[in-house]
Amino acid sequence: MSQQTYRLAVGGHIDRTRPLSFDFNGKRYGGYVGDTLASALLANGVHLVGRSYKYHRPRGVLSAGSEEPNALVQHGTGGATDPNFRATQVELYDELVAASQNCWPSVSFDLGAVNSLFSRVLPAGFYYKTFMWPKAFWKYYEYVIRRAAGLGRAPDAPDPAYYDNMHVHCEVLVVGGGVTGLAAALSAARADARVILADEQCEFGGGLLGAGEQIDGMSTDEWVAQAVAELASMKQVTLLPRSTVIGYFDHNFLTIAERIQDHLGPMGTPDKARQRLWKVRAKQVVLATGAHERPMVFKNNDRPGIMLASAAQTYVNRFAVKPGNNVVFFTNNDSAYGAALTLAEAGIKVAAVLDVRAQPTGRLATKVRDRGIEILGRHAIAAAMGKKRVSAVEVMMLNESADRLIGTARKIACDLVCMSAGWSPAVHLFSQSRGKLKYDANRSCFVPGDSVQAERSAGAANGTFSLAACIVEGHEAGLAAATDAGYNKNASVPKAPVRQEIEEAPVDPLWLVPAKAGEHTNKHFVDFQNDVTAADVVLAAREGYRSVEHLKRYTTMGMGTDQGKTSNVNALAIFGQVLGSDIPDVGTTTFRPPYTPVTFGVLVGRDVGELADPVRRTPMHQWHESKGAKFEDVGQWRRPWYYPLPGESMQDAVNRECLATRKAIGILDASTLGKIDIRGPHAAEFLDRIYTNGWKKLAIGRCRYGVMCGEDGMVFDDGVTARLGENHYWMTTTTGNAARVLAWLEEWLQTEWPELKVYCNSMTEHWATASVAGPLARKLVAKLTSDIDFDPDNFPFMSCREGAVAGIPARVFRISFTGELSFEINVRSSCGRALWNTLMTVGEQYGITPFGTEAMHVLRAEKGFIIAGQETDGTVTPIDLGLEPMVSKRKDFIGKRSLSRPDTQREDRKQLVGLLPVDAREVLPEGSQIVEKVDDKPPVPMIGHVTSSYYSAYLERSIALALIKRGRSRHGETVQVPLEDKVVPAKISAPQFYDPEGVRING
Amino acid sequence: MLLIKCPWCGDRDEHEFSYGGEAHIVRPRDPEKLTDDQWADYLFMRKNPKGAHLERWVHAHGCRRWFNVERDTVTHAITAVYKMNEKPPRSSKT
Amino acid sequence: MNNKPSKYSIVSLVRNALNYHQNWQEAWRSPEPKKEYDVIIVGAGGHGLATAYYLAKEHGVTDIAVLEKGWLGGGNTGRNTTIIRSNYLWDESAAIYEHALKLYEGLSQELNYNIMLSQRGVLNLAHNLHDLRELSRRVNAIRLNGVDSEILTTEQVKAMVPIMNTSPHSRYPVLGASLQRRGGTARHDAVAWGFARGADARGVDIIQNCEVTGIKRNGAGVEGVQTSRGFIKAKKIGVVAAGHSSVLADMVGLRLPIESHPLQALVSEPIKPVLDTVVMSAAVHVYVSQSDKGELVIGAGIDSYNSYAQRGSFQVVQHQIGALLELFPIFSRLRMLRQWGGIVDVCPDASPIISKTPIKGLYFNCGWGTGGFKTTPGSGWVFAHTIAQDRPHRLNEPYNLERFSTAYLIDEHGAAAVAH
Amino acid sequence: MAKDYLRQSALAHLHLAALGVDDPDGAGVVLCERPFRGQLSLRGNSADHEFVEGVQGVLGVGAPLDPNTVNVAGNITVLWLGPNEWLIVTPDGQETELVERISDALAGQHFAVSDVSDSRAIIGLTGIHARDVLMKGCSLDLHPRAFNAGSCAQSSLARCHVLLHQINEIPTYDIYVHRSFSDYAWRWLEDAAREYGFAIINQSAIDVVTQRSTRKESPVSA
Ligand SMILES: Cc1cc2nc3c(=O)[nH]c(=O)nc-3n(C[C@H](O)[C@H](O)[C@H](O)COP(=O)(O)OP(=O)(O)OC[C@H]3O[C@@H](n4cnc5c(N)ncnc54)[C@H](O)[C@@H]3O)c2cc1C
Ligand SMILES: NC(=O)c1ccc[n+]([C@@H]2O[C@H](COP(=O)([O-])OP(=O)(O)OC[C@H]3O[C@@H](n4cnc5c(N)ncnc54)[C@H](O)[C@@H]3O)[C@@H](O)[C@H]2O)c1
Ligand SMILES: Cc1cc2nc3c(=O)[nH]c(=O)nc-3n(C[C@H](O)[C@H](O)[C@H](O)COP(=O)(O)O)c2cc1C
Ligand SMILES: [Zn+2]
Repeated sequence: MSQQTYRLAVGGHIDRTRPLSFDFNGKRYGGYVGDTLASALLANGVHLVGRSYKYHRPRGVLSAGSEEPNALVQHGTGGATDPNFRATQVELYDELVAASQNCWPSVSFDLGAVNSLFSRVLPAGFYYKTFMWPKAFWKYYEYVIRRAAGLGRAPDAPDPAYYDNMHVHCEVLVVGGGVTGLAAALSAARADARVILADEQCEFGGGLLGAGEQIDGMSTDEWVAQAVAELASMKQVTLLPRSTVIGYFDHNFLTIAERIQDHLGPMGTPDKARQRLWKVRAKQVVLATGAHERPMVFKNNDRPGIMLASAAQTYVNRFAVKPGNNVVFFTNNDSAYGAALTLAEAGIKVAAVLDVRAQPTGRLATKVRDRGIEILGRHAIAAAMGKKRVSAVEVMMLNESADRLIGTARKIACDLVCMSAGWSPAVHLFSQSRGKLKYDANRSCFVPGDSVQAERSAGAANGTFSLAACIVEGHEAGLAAATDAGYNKNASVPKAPVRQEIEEAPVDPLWLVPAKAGEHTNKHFVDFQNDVTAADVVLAAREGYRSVEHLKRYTTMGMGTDQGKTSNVNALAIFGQVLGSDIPDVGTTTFRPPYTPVTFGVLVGRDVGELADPVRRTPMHQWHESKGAKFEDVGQWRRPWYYPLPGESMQDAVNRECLATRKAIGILDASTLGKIDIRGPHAAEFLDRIYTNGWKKLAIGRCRYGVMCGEDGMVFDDGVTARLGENHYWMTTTTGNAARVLAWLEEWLQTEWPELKVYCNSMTEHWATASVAGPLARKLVAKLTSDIDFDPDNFPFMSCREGAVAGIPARVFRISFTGELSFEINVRSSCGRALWNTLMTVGEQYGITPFGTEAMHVLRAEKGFIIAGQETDGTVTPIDLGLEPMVSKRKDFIGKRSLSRPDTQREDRKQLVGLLPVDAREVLPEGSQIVEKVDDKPPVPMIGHVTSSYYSAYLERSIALALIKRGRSRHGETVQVPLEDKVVPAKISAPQFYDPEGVRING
Repeated sequence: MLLIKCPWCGDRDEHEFSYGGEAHIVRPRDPEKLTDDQWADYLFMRKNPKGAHLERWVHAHGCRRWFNVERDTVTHAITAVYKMNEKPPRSSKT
Repeated sequence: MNNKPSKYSIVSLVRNALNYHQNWQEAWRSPEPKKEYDVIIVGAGGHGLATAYYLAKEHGVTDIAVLEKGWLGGGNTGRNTTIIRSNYLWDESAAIYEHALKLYEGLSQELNYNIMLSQRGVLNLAHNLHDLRELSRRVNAIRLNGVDSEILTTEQVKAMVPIMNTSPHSRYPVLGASLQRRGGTARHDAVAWGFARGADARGVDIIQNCEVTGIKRNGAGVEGVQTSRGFIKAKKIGVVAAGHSSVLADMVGLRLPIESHPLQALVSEPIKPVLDTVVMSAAVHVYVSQSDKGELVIGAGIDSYNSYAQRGSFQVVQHQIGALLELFPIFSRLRMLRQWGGIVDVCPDASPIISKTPIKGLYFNCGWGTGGFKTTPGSGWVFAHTIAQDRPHRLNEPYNLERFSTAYLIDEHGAAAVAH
Repeated sequence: MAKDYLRQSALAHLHLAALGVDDPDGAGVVLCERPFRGQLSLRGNSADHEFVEGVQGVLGVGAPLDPNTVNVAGNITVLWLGPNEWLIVTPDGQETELVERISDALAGQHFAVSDVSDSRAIIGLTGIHARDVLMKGCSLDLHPRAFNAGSCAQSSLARCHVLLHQINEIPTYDIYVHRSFSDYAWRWLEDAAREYGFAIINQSAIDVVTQRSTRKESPVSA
């Protein structure tokens, strides 16, 4: 195992008593609990971590946080591997395995790097300009391009982890647990508001963790510990470390992705979720998300060993790692001087500090100077040397206006370059909340403008960079948020902490280090991950892509996994320079969720596998299962499709089920049908308006079939409705439409006809329904019933009775969907299974046979009964279906007016017919199209299609229902049905094939 | 996800509700008397404004009541909620 | 005026590389608007730009301005899931979508701009018997209309997309699929940019950051448009404003059967290729393909409410990703990189309006809703014809405004459910 | 009323009785089915005195008029479902008679009362993490500052519609879920409860256990 030669002897937040070992690119290394993969690699002197997307340039660690564009790794193995993990965010655990990605055969020797040789022919958008000839070759070009696509690899097996979701409400959500966020949370919580504090890092403290300053005479570590302890002691506070607020949506709805077990690796507990998504509805939000340091844009600024100044400081202070031995700083603001001091104190040689500003005057700069470190005013790095690790920098003077390098170049050897081009507040969530940014020219950054939602930004996220001011602003924001949420209006903000404020000199932006005379900016990287250079930005502007959004899409700037956190502002500033526009006029691209990428798994939570979507079960479901039924999905219901006996094919089973029903008794679980109880003095009037036919004259105890349309006149649902009392009806609907029909009725009642006194209640779930059909059905039910008179005259077709069936109170309807004598027996759901059992046991002597939806479909098709959604598709009127007699002329009903529009009156509309293949053994596939004659050349005019088609065992032939243009006037004609391999002639007929006179209905 | 104030149940998440489109489209009294164009107007033509929109929602997974909402279609800000039999807020043009 | 652009090719790339790409010309100019044009096209989305291009190319009309309130291609054209196919049910649809696909097949060469048309096949999955029946109805109709389409069994689907969960025990079992092999994707931005460059080269003025705020009428006809950059006269005005169509119609007191809804999409982080076919499931509202850059491009359903916000709500995405993981369990650990939304103009029959209006010289092309990227060239082609000739082409005749009164609707809901 | 042996609860197929314990020692979440209660749907105009008084007369307690509240009198519980809609819960077997008594009392008025006893399964949920389990699938604010013993609400839990009734401050909830969804709801609850350790309790023991427990705030739902 390699030694951690770059580990400092003391300090840091790592736990030296808990050493860990891990594997990177097949090599073993050591680290400690508290390390990230990045800090551990740096501790081992590993700077080359990955390769860039397009040119495969060697890349190292740029940052210490979630803004990292370069150090992306493939983490883990097998089904639990993760592509594109940022090494700077991966917490080290024992036996962690990671590898560089997008390189082959290895990160050190990567063949893809040949692209780099061609980089000059591959500027932004090159692919739009080539690969067009010869035309047929594009697919080969694309094949090659695709092989080069992507960064890491997807897992090749299902995810072993599970995920969780959690809804939560709070008065104040504080995003970011740096000093600002901690202060805000304290103030809000002290006012008794329910507070959630979320931070994406494993510890609270934010920038303070790397800073090493003093607050109120305490070390920053002590200050943080005290704040966290107080928050933890308050029960109205929820602390969420390792939790990234990823999205800020409408009406203060925010999502937080918590990484519960990622840092434990495979050692996590299987009973706990890997990650959890918090769905927060916050009354108020405080955004204390800090700021991102910007890189400098100079030649070869992407070499491993070149990093952000604050990151280097964090590696020293928080991780006790020396990122190098000999460092050159390059800055345009004072914050880098703090880092320089930290590094110097850690024993790292600071070779020089280059400052864009002529005379750095801040107190920190003075301190650095006092240590005898060379500060070079108005200097810049002209280029970095070294390939897989920076080895030196070439330093030159900037002219007065900083648009030219002048003087002679001086070479300074180094193994680390720390850069700081100023800070960009993390305004992502503010922007997602729809807030508009404003540009602050003094601080050279975009800051939040006016709030649109109940939200406020504070601290570095608000462009406030001094520690003392951050604390004050945090407290104020927290208290104001609590107050606005209705909590403790007279609490006060603690007085400003005592801390010697460090005067800072203003930042002087230098967006692009000019190329040396005769050179170009095509190695000046702006977007590291997508290899976008300053030259690409210039090219986009030259070619007319003058909107920042065009710039983004043409160059792919900001479209990588980091979404340009460190690069966007640099890019648009350079773009502005080329176009001669001010930065605020150039504007930013749109900030979109998520703040950092988030697993699909956590978005979905536990709604996977058997919980992906409910499966609705009837009270008899288990019986069907135990009999080996095959099921079909109908909406969320799972209904028995057919019940194969051992050795039976589907067709065998369906034939048997159909014949049994026609000849003896079949039994169907009809519990899924919608049942709606309709009551009130205006119930009949209401039904008159809903259905196409009339309802007022229906006698009590009788049933009627009805069809309902949408206002467009198209059939929407159908079913039988019974009149149970003077003001009491019982409507049935199709299985799939049960909820929609109830909602439809309520909508009309509540919104359009509030004067109608009607109440509708769903009874679907209260009742279980067994439908027994067949010539022997009466025998069976009569046998099980003593208090209903089954005599056909006393219990005629289309009527209903109440009584006890098999000892269970029941509502029995004599209606029929099969054409046979049939009774629908409804009992309370809890008794459904008992009823079914009894019917099966007692029915055995009559040959009772359970049948599924397939047999039901055959039986009703033999009768020409339609199924809404099969014979109809939203373009079919009741008249098309031949139901004209049911369409009232006397009253209005929903959709009536639509039936007299020119197109619904057209003579050649498609109408429902029967279709009999000339070859009686030929079962037409449903969905077949029907033509007059088959031409050899398309398009072939189609006159209709097959809606239902089966083999009818009873009729010993195939039958079908179809919608055919002018069909009703064409009975007897022959049409053609072209199939894949042949054309089947079929004869149009009336859509009733079985018992057209309806005798069988009486048994 | 919107937060909608049901006039009865108070603030609830959008997913408890179903949307019913533009409000105050009154079904014509005597449809048979309308021309095809007038009927098409009732059936299909919608204001679809950019800005304040009067619309209907139903608290489908709650109290099952329909009610009206004034919502800005650009910002999604809800500026009024009123029951079916109540008048729209005066600020909005109907 | 003709702006002869530099020809794009590998040769020109190499030549330009020698001088560090200093000599490339603008792909399109950014001219100041003139006071008057023969034709004004409102909306520089793909459809508007294609309309201008074909007006110039096919009809010799070159005095055209395309006015765009933002940046060209920034509407739905710049935010769609790029799925292209022509497997629609009704004859009218098959004709126009197939016409568009054919134009697409030669578009890179025609525009001298590589739109990266990738005909890698589009699968539409069936998860229940009802789906299967509808699928076969569609495939049969499509084939009789002369468009390629076939039905695949579950096993064939598995062979084509091995990473799909085709287990019969899945919550959404795959019972079969239809496949259009000529379907696929194209680079959305390139389609807009290629048409813009082509139109510009033929003299069309594309004027960005120019919002139309009013349409001035002149008796029974039009006189011009009020814009954020002043009044511009025009003899004819073609409105191709997608989600904003109602707003434009309102300017002349027209009412449209259009409602604007948010439609979302999202991408994953880029990964090495794992999915070489476009997979769509209308039943569970998932549409997914993998781009040539490596990200998975995933489409969602629309939000139910009207909106001009260009963003949708979180639960829609959540729901759709749930279905995605049921179909592709190995995607669980992949990560969403970015989600966004567009404003789609939804028509009651899920078919477009490409029509004259009661106002002379005013034409509307809208209602493409969730699925108009695939017709960009076809739509521009017929709309150019309609404007130039003041009468529809045979292909767009059925797509008139009157159909809402006559009820001659072209109901593509089945094809569209939310179709891309 | 059918004989008891003819009846089956919604979750009978899960054989919960065989899995149930009397003392769910240490479990953070405790679940049971509460089978067989009378449930009536009542519709009527709450602005109408005659209706309100008629109901009060029969039940001995008024139908709650405040949204999302519950009135309890003796063994009758009335839950608010909507401004003209309530669910009356009675001991098993009393529903038929109660329908008749209400119908008689309100005769002549516009109202609707129906026996819907088997429409909804009832799942009892308690334990110090009970609220956390619900929060995983329900967007209501269930914190004691917003939802208490005596509160009820219709909402969704994961992918099904539920009626929640908080019984006491432990908290204990009755979750009413449509019968056909109850299998899904139960499996979902078990899955959501797994990280807290859960036990299935015998339905006879749940009231004893909940009375014994002292009130403890769980960490997440604070
Ligand atoms: C998320 C999503 C996924 C989609 N997926 C697919 C898919 O996979 N396949 C498919 O075929 N289709 C898809 N679509 C639909 C497709 O994107 C659109 O139908 C198509 O792009 C519309 O093109 P367009 O040119 O008409 O509209 P747009 O590109 O929206 O152009 C309209 C332009 O008009 C401008 N405009 C509006 N008002 C004014 C005004 N007053 N003045 C000046 N300019 C104005 C707008 O700024 C805009 O640029 C998808 C859509 C979305 C949102
Ligand atoms: N001298 C300078 O120019 C300068 C510049 C910047 C910051 N600073 C210093 O940094 C500190 C700023 O304090 P602060 O608290 O405002 O910021 P901070 O950077 O200390 O804390 C912000 C925290 O927010 C977290 N965060 C960001 N986005 C998040 C998200 N979406 N979800 C969850 N967590 C997220 C980060 O992990 C971080 O911990 C002060 O000490 C200040 O002096 C100085
Ligand atoms: C097909 C397609 C692929 C995309 N790929 C990426 C991508 O790789 N990275 C990225 O950041 N955005 C990607 N986007 C999203 C765009 O960044 C952007 O969100 C989208 O064009 C909408 O614009 P807006 O977010 O600026 O409103 C893609 C968009 C589309 C349509
Ligand atoms: Zn409500």
